[in-house]
Amino acid sequence: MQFVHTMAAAAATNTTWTPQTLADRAVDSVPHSLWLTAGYFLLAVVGVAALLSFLGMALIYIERKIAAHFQCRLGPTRVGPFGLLQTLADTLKLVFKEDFVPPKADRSLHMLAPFLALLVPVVLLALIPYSPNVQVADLNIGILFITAIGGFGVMGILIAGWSSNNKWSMIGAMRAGAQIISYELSATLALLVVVLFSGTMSLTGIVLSQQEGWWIWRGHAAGFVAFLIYLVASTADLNRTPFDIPEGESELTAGFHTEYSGLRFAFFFLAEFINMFTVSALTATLFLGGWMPFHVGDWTGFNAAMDTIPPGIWFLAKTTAVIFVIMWFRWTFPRLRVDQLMHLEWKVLLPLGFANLFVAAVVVLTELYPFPLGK
Amino acid sequence: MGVALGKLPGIVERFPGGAMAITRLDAAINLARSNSLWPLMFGTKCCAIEMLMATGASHHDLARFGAEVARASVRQADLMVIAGAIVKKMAPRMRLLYEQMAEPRYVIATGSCAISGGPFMYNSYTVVRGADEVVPVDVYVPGCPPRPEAFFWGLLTLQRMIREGETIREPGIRRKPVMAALPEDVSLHEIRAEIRAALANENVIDVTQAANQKPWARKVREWIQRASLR
Amino acid sequence: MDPESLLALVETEHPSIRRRSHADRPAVSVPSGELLAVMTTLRDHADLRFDLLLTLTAVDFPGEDRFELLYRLYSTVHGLWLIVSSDVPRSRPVAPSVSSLWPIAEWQEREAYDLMGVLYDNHPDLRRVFLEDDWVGYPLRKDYQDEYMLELPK
Amino acid sequence: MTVHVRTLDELLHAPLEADSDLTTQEYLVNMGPQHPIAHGSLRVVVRLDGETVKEVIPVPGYVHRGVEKMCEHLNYRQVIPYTDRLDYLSAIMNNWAVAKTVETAAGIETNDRIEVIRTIMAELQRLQSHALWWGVTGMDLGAYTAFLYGFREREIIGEIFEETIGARLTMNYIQPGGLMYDIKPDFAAKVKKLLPYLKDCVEQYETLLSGNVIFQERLRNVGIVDGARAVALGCTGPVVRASGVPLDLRATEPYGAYGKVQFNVVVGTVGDCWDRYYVRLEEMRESIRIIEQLIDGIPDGPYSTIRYNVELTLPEGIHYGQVETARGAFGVLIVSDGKREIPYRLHFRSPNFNNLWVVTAMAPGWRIADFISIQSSLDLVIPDIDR
Amino acid sequence: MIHAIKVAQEERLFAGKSVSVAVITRGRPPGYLRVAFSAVTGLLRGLWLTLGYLWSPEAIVTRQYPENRATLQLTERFRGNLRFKFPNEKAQEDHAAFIEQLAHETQTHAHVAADLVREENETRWYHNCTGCGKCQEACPNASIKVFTRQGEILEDREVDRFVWRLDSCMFCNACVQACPWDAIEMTGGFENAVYDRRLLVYNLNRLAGPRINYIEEEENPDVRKRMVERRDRYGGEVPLNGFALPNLPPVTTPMESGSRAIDADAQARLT
Repeated sequence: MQFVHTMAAAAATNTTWTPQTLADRAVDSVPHSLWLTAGYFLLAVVGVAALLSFLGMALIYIERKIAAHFQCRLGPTRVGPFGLLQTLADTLKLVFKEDFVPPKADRSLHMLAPFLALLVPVVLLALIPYSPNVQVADLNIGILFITAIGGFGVMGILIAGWSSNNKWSMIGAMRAGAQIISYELSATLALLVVVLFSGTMSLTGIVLSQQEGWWIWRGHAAGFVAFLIYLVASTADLNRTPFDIPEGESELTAGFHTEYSGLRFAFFFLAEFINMFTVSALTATLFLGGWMPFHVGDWTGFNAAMDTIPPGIWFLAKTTAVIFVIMWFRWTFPRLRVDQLMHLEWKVLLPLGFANLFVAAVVVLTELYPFPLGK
Repeated sequence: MGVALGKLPGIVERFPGGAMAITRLDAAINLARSNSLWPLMFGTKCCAIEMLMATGASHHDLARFGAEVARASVRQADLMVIAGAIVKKMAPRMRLLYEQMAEPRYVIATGSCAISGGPFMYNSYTVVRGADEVVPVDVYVPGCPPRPEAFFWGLLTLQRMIREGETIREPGIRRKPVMAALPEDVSLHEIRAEIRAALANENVIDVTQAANQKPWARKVREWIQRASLR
Repeated sequence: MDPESLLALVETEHPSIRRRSHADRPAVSVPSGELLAVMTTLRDHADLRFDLLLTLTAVDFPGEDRFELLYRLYSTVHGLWLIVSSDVPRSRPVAPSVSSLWPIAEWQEREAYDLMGVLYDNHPDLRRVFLEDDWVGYPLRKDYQDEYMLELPK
Repeated sequence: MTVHVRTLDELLHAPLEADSDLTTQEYLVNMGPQHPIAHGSLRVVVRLDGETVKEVIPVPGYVHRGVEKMCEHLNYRQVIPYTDRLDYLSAIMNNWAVAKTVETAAGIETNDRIEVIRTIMAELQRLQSHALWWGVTGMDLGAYTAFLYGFREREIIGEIFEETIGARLTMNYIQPGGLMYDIKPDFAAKVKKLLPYLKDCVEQYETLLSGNVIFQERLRNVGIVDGARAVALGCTGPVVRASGVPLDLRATEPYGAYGKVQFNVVVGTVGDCWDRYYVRLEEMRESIRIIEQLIDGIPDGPYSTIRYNVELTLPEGIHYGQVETARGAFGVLIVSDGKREIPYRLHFRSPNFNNLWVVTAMAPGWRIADFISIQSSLDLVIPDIDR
Repeated sequence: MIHAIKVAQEERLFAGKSVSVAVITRGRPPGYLRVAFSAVTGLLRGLWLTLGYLWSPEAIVTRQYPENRATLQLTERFRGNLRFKFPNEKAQEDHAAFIEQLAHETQTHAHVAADLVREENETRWYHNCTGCGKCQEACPNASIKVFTRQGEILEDREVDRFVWRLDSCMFCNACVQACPWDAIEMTGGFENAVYDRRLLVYNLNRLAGPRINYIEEEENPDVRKRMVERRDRYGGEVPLNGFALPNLPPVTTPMESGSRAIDADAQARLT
């Protein structure tokens, strides 16, 4: 963890660094002993794994409770106080459950796919500025990195569907491929709007550029529309209702993970929720000011009060709000059909995204931006 | 069994205190398993409405037990709730579903049809008289159909069995308690010691073996073989 | 149209039919050779227009060596009811299919074939509907034997 | 003359069409017998080209229990509990069909009280069934919350059944010549309290699903079948009414207390999934209207006109009675030999068996997802198909 | 609503009758902007509805079963369990004070004392059944089997064992309706889950003997005692005793003490 902290500190002080300096600093900051390095590495891995599973379990618990209250019921109550240990029990059970590979499946790919699916959201977690000083890596090409790596996420699903040797999995994987690749476009267009506004691709840079006000409203209509587009497109990227056609239960039993059991299925489950956190965190960072507190123009007293809340809390609150909205969608809307999904992307969101980008460009060119909030 | 569990007891028990650790681990695993029973969406008849849908609905809320994660995929389910009559045409398919489930897997037979053929026990040319002719059943929940509460009671009964049942030393060997609960209005004298003695021998089951002894197991093998030859 | 004039109308169209007693609605008995012709008339005649085939089933009379096919027709145009029955010999239970007139008959006939063993000629897809293809026997026949089946103790 | 009998294997192993220009091939998938859309255990073999449905082969029989054979060994009272287990969501109405047939055949009189209570119970059950169907449709289309709202109302109506009948699903309530129990004194008050709540619920259903653009797009103009074809395919109930045919036995051949009340037969105009959906929603409103008209004036009288242990023997001949259940015309055909108190042959005309086959006409050309909408818009109860 | 839905009432001639119908028609598809607007508002209204439920805890309708066991009240007509009516039972139950005293005197726990009292007081189990077998006739699937015996005092046959198969009962209430003596009833008990399905077949009666009024007419306590005989829940001709009911495997080690000998005759009667 010390490693992580040093990296974060480095990130905070020096925002223009290359992979070379990254490596130098990494080497400088740890003791020059192979065993100790290995020890720290192991510690970091265990720490990150623990953190991730905690994050996943917490999100799953929240989802179950929120869903229950949407539906006039209670949700888990019997394992631990308020059912808090429910997801822990689920995890433990899944870990010790039989790990099954279908006889005619492509064994190695079948076993690899869940890890690939989990990899992408975890890598993206490294880019997110959680607080002024807490960020694993602030790349100056952050947005580019996100779009590049984010597009890779579909590989895990495709491989899972293909290697399972099951028709439902295959259909699900194909649907997921088509869907995620399509919606990546809209998501990217929405990101570009923010890049235009802030003039940087570094995520910390983007957060800092929102000091005067968050892009969701400071970017005129363009910022708000980009936020909506990004919300919809990222929900689609997550394969969550109303865009959960890759695993639509009533159609494809369980879609691409039909043949997965035990730990590997748990990885898909975890990946979905970590992905949700990542996407929500990105949304908060790009449009809702990241760890910036909420300020209203001249209200100095109010602003000072807001400043007392630590930035980490602000970040978590915003992320949670976005997560809630995504969950809210899921527990309200029915699922789209596959061609309607494509229709929505290619005939509605994509033209809207382009138009929006154009508007944003006009806003930036004509220097309608920035205008101070509340005046 | 699960990841890295096959040889774990053998290795750990060599160290001092290993046996104790394994026992503790057993208790933890069994506790987790008993509290995370994800049912398979499998219902054939009226009981499915009560067992799989009404229990999950707001008034009864299966989610309280952590069991609302009904899986459509067999691989991810722990609990097969046999709700409804099993007919000869369905029996091999149900057997196949059972075999596709990942260990440990539990079966609850709910309603008269699934327990004994029930209303269709006599004069019916298709109904299998009891799901236990097809798959090994852990808990029977009688009723026609049982109330959702009765199903919850069955679930608690199953949880009790899981907590006491299996160890990672002998995976697949399951110990069932003799009585789920003392029936109402009945004194201990009536549930005689003999019943306990008589049933105690039979209630230690090797699940895998018991499964293979069922009449439909052979039929399913033949059926799969025939299907795969095509 | 009252039952009497309905029966009279059908009789004038097809003199070979006989009225059938012991039925709760107007009923006629048709020789199986003429079944299709009678049914065509019943469906297409402007005053009849029996367009809904409510039930199609067969009854086994082993003592009399016959299956009685029962068709229950309803006219959604005129609100008329008619029961058509036809006998086929048990030894050679072949009847003409009416699935060309009422598409639903395709499946109702498959059910009758499946459970009673009545064979329908010119049926587009005659195969078992409920039971598996390798099932031996026709369970709704009165003389059906099944070693697995238990008799209800009385 | 030889009759060719086919097998399912023959059908499924027919060569699949391969498109010569592209290297694509059609493939078969099994929806069921264990599949969420099977709603029980119906197997539907679907021939697909990519996502497009080319052909649908329903293969029922996974809960075929041979009830008709069993009924040849049971007396008429004992038949009634078995009708509960056919279309279990319309159990009371199924009971009524048998009771009605036996009453007409044996000449048993009933009184106004019995008929009014039967009608109220049947309409409550129709409401329950439609609420459940609404929820399940929501679930099929991915809106899980709708499922729970539908079930909430089902449970609330079910409480009235539990109190009056003592069962939640398999009622066995309507008996030849009367009812199994009388209603409780506070029955009318409880039902009256329930009706405004149910009206409010229907409005909520409109908000949550009907008004949702995704839901509308999933159903609108999908799986169209016109009235004449629906009748020829033997459809009854909301399925045929959605195609514009006002075939409703409650109106065309009034039984029970339906002759005394004002209600509309709800019909659609297009005959697509949306019409089938909306017809059921409107029917819920009509059912509430029927109950409202009856609940205030339940006449006095005994709840059964014959004793339970009396022997029921029907005269020789064919006896048929049918009622309008939540899914269409449920008929009971009894062939009696006039000698014994058990039927010589008993046949159930099940609405679901006859409604099922319309999918073979509706689904081809649509996507898998539309097949889901189509099948859930038919509201099938599988044990009633198989009997 | 994106396309307007109209429900119009009209009279239509159908099947030779005038039927009042409500026709569902939809308006013409509106323009692109209107569609977009109503699509968004429709989605928002749905979200608002679910949010309303999230914020109102009073909307939660869940009954927490195992937690509410003590307070759970089923309706009196609920058909969950068949049981004998024991007219004296209520009076015996009221002897709580007596039991407490007994427990105090014998230095045991109250439930042991209660068991002792039950063992002693056979009057508690006097029943209404005459063994006429009407219920057995009414049962559609032979879930009830009434074994009768020649009475000690009475010339008529009286109930020996009333075997009920909970594992196949369909709870149709036919037996209760058919009973001319009001001897059985359906109660709301539902906690019957077992690990071994043979435990689901058992005797309902606790005493073999005549109907309650015959016993209570008898003044002599010795004769009274001779008129009845104890019957256990799992004693006698139930499968736990080595019997095979149809499709019910026998226990491999049958009970030996405390139960009647198994005769082939009885087995034949059952199957």
